[in-house]
Amino acid sequence: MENSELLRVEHISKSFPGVKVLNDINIDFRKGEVHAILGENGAGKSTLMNILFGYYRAEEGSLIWEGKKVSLHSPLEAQHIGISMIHQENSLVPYLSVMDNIYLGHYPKNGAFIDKRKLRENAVDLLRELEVPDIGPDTPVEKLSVAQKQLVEIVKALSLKPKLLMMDEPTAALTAKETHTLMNIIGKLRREGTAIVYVSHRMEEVFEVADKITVLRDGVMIKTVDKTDIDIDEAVRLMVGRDLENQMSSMEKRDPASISSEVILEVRGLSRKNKFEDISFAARKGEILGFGGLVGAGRSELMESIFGFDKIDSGEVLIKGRVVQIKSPYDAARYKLALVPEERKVKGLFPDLSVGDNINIASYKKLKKGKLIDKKLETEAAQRYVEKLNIKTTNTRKRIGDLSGGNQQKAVLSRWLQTEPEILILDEPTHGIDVGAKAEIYGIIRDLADQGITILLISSELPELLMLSDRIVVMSMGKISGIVEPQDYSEENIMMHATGQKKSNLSERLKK
Amino acid sequence: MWNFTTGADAAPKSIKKTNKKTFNELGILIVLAALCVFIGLFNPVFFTATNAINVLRQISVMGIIAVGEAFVIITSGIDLSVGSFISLGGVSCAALIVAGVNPWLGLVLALALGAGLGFASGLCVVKLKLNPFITTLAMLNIVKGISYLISGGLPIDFDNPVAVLGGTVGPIPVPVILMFIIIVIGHIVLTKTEFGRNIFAVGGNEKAAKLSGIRVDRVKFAVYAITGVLAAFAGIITAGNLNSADTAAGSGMELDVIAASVIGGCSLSGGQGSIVGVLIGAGILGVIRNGFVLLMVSNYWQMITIGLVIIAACAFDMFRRSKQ
Amino acid sequence: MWNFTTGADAAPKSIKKTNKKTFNELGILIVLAALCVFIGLFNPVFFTATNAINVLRQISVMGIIAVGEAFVIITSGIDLSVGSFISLGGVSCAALIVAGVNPWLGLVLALALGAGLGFASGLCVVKLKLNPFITTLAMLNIVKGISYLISGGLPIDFDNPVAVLGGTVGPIPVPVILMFIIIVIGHIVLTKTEFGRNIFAVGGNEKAAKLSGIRVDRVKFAVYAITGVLAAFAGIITAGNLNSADTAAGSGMELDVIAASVIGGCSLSGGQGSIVGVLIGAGILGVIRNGFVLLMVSNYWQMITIGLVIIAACAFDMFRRSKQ
Amino acid sequence: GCAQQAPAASEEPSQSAEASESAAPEESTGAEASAGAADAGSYEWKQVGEVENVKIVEQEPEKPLRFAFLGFQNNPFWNLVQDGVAEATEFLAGHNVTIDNINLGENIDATVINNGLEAAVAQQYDGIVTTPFVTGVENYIDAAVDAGIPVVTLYGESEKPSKRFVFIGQDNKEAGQTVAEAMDEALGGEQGAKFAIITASFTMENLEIKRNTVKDYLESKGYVSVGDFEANDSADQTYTLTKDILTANPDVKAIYCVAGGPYGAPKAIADAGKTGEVFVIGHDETAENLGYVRTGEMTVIGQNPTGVSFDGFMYLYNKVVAGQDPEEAVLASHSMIIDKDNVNELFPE
Ligand SMILES: Nc1ncnc2c1ncn2[C@@H]1O[C@H](COP(=O)(O)OP(=O)(O)OP(=O)(O)O)[C@@H](O)[C@H]1O
Ligand SMILES: Nc1ncnc2c1ncn2[C@@H]1O[C@H](COP(=O)(O)OP(=O)(O)OP(=O)(O)O)[C@@H](O)[C@H]1O
Ligand SMILES: [Mg+2]
Ligand SMILES: [Mg+2]
Repeated sequence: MENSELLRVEHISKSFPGVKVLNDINIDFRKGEVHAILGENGAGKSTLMNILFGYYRAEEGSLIWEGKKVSLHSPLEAQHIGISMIHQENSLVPYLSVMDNIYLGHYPKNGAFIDKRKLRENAVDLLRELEVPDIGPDTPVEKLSVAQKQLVEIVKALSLKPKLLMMDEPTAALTAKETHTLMNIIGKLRREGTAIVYVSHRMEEVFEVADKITVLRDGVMIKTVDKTDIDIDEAVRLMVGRDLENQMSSMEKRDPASISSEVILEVRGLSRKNKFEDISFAARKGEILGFGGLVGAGRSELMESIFGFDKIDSGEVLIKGRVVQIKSPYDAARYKLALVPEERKVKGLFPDLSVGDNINIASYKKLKKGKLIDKKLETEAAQRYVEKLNIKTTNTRKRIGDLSGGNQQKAVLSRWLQTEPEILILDEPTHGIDVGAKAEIYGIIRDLADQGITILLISSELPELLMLSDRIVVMSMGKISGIVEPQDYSEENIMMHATGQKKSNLSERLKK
Repeated sequence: MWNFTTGADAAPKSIKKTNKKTFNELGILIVLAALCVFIGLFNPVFFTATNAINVLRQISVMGIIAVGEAFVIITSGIDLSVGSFISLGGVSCAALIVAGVNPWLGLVLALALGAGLGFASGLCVVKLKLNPFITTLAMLNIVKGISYLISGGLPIDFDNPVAVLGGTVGPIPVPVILMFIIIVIGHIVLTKTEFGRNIFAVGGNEKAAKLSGIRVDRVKFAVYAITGVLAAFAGIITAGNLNSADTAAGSGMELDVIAASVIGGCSLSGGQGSIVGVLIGAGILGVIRNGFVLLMVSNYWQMITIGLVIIAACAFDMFRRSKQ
Repeated sequence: MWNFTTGADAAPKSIKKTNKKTFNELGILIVLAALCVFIGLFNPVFFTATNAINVLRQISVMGIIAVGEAFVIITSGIDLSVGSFISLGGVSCAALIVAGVNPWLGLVLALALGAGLGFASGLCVVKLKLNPFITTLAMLNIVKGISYLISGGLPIDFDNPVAVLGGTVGPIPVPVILMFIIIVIGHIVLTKTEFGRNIFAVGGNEKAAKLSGIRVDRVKFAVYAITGVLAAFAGIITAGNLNSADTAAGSGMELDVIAASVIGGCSLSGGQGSIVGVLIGAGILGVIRNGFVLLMVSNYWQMITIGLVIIAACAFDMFRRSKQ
Repeated sequence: GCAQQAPAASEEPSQSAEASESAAPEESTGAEASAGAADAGSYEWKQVGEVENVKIVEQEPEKPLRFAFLGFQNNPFWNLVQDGVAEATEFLAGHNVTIDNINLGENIDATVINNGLEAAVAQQYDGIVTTPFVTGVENYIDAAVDAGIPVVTLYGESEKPSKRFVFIGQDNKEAGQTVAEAMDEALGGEQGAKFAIITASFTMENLEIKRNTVKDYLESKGYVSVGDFEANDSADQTYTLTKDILTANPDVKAIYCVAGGPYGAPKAIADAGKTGEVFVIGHDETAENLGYVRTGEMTVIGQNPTGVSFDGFMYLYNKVVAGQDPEEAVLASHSMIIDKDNVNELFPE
């Protein structure tokens, strides 16, 4: 493994109007090395990478690429010298096909024209390399699930065969299987001498893959260390600037008996063509019902259908024992349902509205005096969540599009928490959220359940699912493949169901 | 347990910023002021009360409709049909009154017609999922055709009590008073009511709005219907002003109204805009037009100037915002 | 190891979809065919070769410009100024030739002027970050003013070799031939070249396009400049056809061109559209207009009908797509 | 359909005198408006339905004939035009002629007219009457004539030659001159007195000739123009512009509206409390305008659009049935001033 320097970042600083986001950053990126950058939401990780990618320009500092000073004015220039990036926010073109997206900006050409055959062949090869042959090269990207889009992003970044590959939370939307594949690919790239910058809020992952770790806090570089010289607790301490008791592990399983037996939500034989089939389950008052499954298992589609955002072909939904017709999210809200959608940017965020409006938009009924919205109530409500979830923003009037990804997610989550629902559906609620805030959110979820709110929790992060759920429904290919009780909890067990293997198989294996 | 420093000191800051918000329209206000000074320098008549009243009266129709148009634009729609609704409002009200209907009932019926046809645009946009541009372009033709069918192309006498809406109270034209009332109501609706927030939400991200429990369909129906009513109302005012309802009235007004909204800061991609801005936008257009007459700008240069001023106003505003 | 059934059958599905893609324009093609049959039933003259050629000639200007407009719309822009570029193209070319410039050089210079002013729109959109709607609305006025300055408002004689572009080859009008050539080139550029793909990318997700290393600015400059050139060219063809360059030529054409593009499946929010669709869209408008004259539809009903047909065409297309 | 078989106007211009009590040609043509009325080939002011200027030949067509009228509809002027077409349709129905009244819409544009001409040729009409106004239609008129279809043009056409066999319409220079003289009288010869012109659009050749004729004449007399403005045929815009003009130039003495909706001007003058202080002259005897004429707030220059369209068809009938051409290929529909003094005789309420 040659460990020569590829890119040196010297004294980089960057401000956005009103905020200094990066302050005097100095890092070396070396060939064949995986360099993880850790930091809380809003610490400046994405900003730093965007500077290295030529998308933003730093006010101060310089970049030394293979010993020569370079200045990058655009992503195009970065790509020319061999830098490629997997973006935190999905940055694909929805109406274009998968292969077009992969080769956008660097099409294989045949004279003046695009070489369509080569384009398809190359795309298929790359998809196969990433073990995602199920994504058709001609499919328009808008038809893919979030996880599939994330995979396409990865393939796209790889297609450039970069010398420096930056990954901004590449696994946030991925389940264990795809994450594992990605780890293998990173291993291969490292052996081939590619330098990798890796950002993730999943600590275990970071500690599995990284060689070096740099910690950022509020735009300031705290430390760069070899992975072997640091452990998770220490890293988290550096990130948040103080000791943080590990709330996750300390969170105790609830006693199943303590949960009421009153069924609040029941679903009977729900089907939607090509999405899910014959889904039946019941959730009790105050229960946290987890939903596990692989990418494309149909969990999101199921929840959105229950919520009235999509149609249901057959089956019925009962709330407190009564059959209800939920034709739109408005109806759902009247039955005190709330859904935090998985694709923040597409289905959750109002990018041009303020942080406050984003938090309050579903709750204005509560923030009125007479017919008019009360400014004070409104500001207070938003402020409460900004503080509660530690949303990093200068004020609640700030345009939410200017917040970091994790902070946006927190605001979107706040919106639905504020509606005080009786049934709360959470679809990947901690997508992109840092460790500290995650613990806080886990606490909130548990609190809500303790208050008697029924929670349906979709998560692709198995530890999260196992820790929070009172029971776990596992879906596979649009069907329920099993409901796992706490006594059977294990990552392996969930995965067995998720891949559609029979219970009998599983028990046989367990016997062995 | 947790120490939320960021959150804690965010509170006072946010209040400061909130107060700043009123100056969002500062950029175009500066443009408007600059235009006024420029024209006034060359022709002091500009600053006379009579002329100021003239300008206000001239923008009153534009200003009234622009409130509805702003609503539509903020939901990320567009209404190209308002010009023909002006014609329809005047002509249908006049025809009803000539046919012996009580004038005020005629007014109400004409407004209802405007609302209904506006609603029809909304229906196409919502139910048929058609693009608002093409829907309202089609509606422009349909409504114009209806006006012609009603009037037979001839102006209809508008000498009735309703004509008072186009008259004056002392030196102040009634249309100006009506414009200010509508602007104030529009501003309150947009900034202080749930409906107003929903308008922004629908334009900001329709899917997210729907998932947040907002009845997106109703919001859209409402904004097109409101625009229909306001445009029909503006048409009745125009007819009252001339004592005659002209089928040709209002033609081309849609572009002025949209330009006023956009100069005033409404984003055509939705989710952004303000009624105060729209009023200033209408003011800029009104002052330019008035200025041409006052300064006797040669007709060819008029067009070039108006184009350049529109670009300059928007560019200046953009520049100022980016410096914020 | 893992069994991805959902994914597995997604692949063949997607491949099927691709093959179907050529029929994306089927919906509006059906509308066009239905219109033709309807008109032909009531007046068999519609199906004569003469009339067919007439219709083609009538849509040729619209069709030529719509290629550029489609490019602009697919980048999620809009160009409202094409009408005035038509006037500018004819008038500037005519004025140069009258002033003694070699006719073909005059043609080239007029096209260059169109390119330059189109580029100026692009500049405002890209560098000043202005909204394309308002930019090109302003440009409409500016360019119209320039045409007036050149012509003094009066038509200029266009009796020169360049007029052959508006003539006929045997029974076939040259503008029709030119339209088909431009349509074919436009189609190839849009579907087979990297530039074409970049147009879709810029309109589909500008940020993603930029991050993919596409020079978004250049793409935008290019589409506005291309539209400027095509509109100026169409103006020269018109002048050639009429043997006279009229400053009023092309006024209002922008709405037709945009309507043709949208009926033809270009999404005004960008990222979607095709040149074949645009041609069919232009065909629908041309056939309706021709039909009015053949069927002697009363003027009032004309407006209503044209509105309804536009809505019906779009709705039918929408419906068919949603069934896919 | 009470049109009589009167001799051609050009032969006996005063023929109509006894035919109508309301239209008093002697008095009306007594104004300076009809200064050129005595010229051969000139075209008299007549009320359609009572008298027409041209006699149709005493010959019936061999087969049923189809004529097409290609007109527009963008302001009340066209309703006067349509009255004449309707009269002609009714009248010629008795001579085995059907008239197809094709409306080209609102946008008076060479391309639109050409498209209409092409369609009419494709349908093999026996004759076409159209209202070109703009230039650029000549090739298409020629194509129609070459296809064996005679064409009549009305109201306005460009100065470029075409193969139409007759044009009937206002002589723009003469109309302008008439207006200019009326304004001159109103301005009273006072040096430096101010006037303004509001036109529909600076691109309409026929309007531009009128505007320039008036402007040149008045300026040559020492009056001062305070500007030329476009009102797009809109009464509302005319109103607004008039108010601005009055504010900017309180001493303006006369306004000429070369546009549709001129009645916006007297209304604005009234609202500014200046009735009687400003002379307004505009085109066409529409009902709205006549209302202001009756109260003396406005003067109108008329060109008898109804009579012109009626007679267009008579000339076409003669041409198609008997191959008879009018004496002159250009017939002027003389302009005449309608003011408070003669309006009630010409147009009784
Ligand atoms: N375009 C922008 N305008 C203004 N401020 C911005 C903009 N982009 C980012 N910021 C601010 O910069 C800071 C750093 O953001 P960045 O996206 O780099 O954080 P991050 O470390 O990637 O966080 P996360 O883990 O949530 O993705 C945040 O406070 C954010 O609000
Ligand atoms: N807009 C869409 N159009 C067509 N197919 C879609 C669309 N969105 C999702 N799908 C498909 O529906 C299936 C179910 O997706 P869904 O998002 O519900 O799965 P999931 O279990 O939530 O998995 P994930 O972890 O990827 O979110 C997937 O195969 C996906 O490709
Ligand atoms: Mg980030
Ligand atoms: Mg999902």
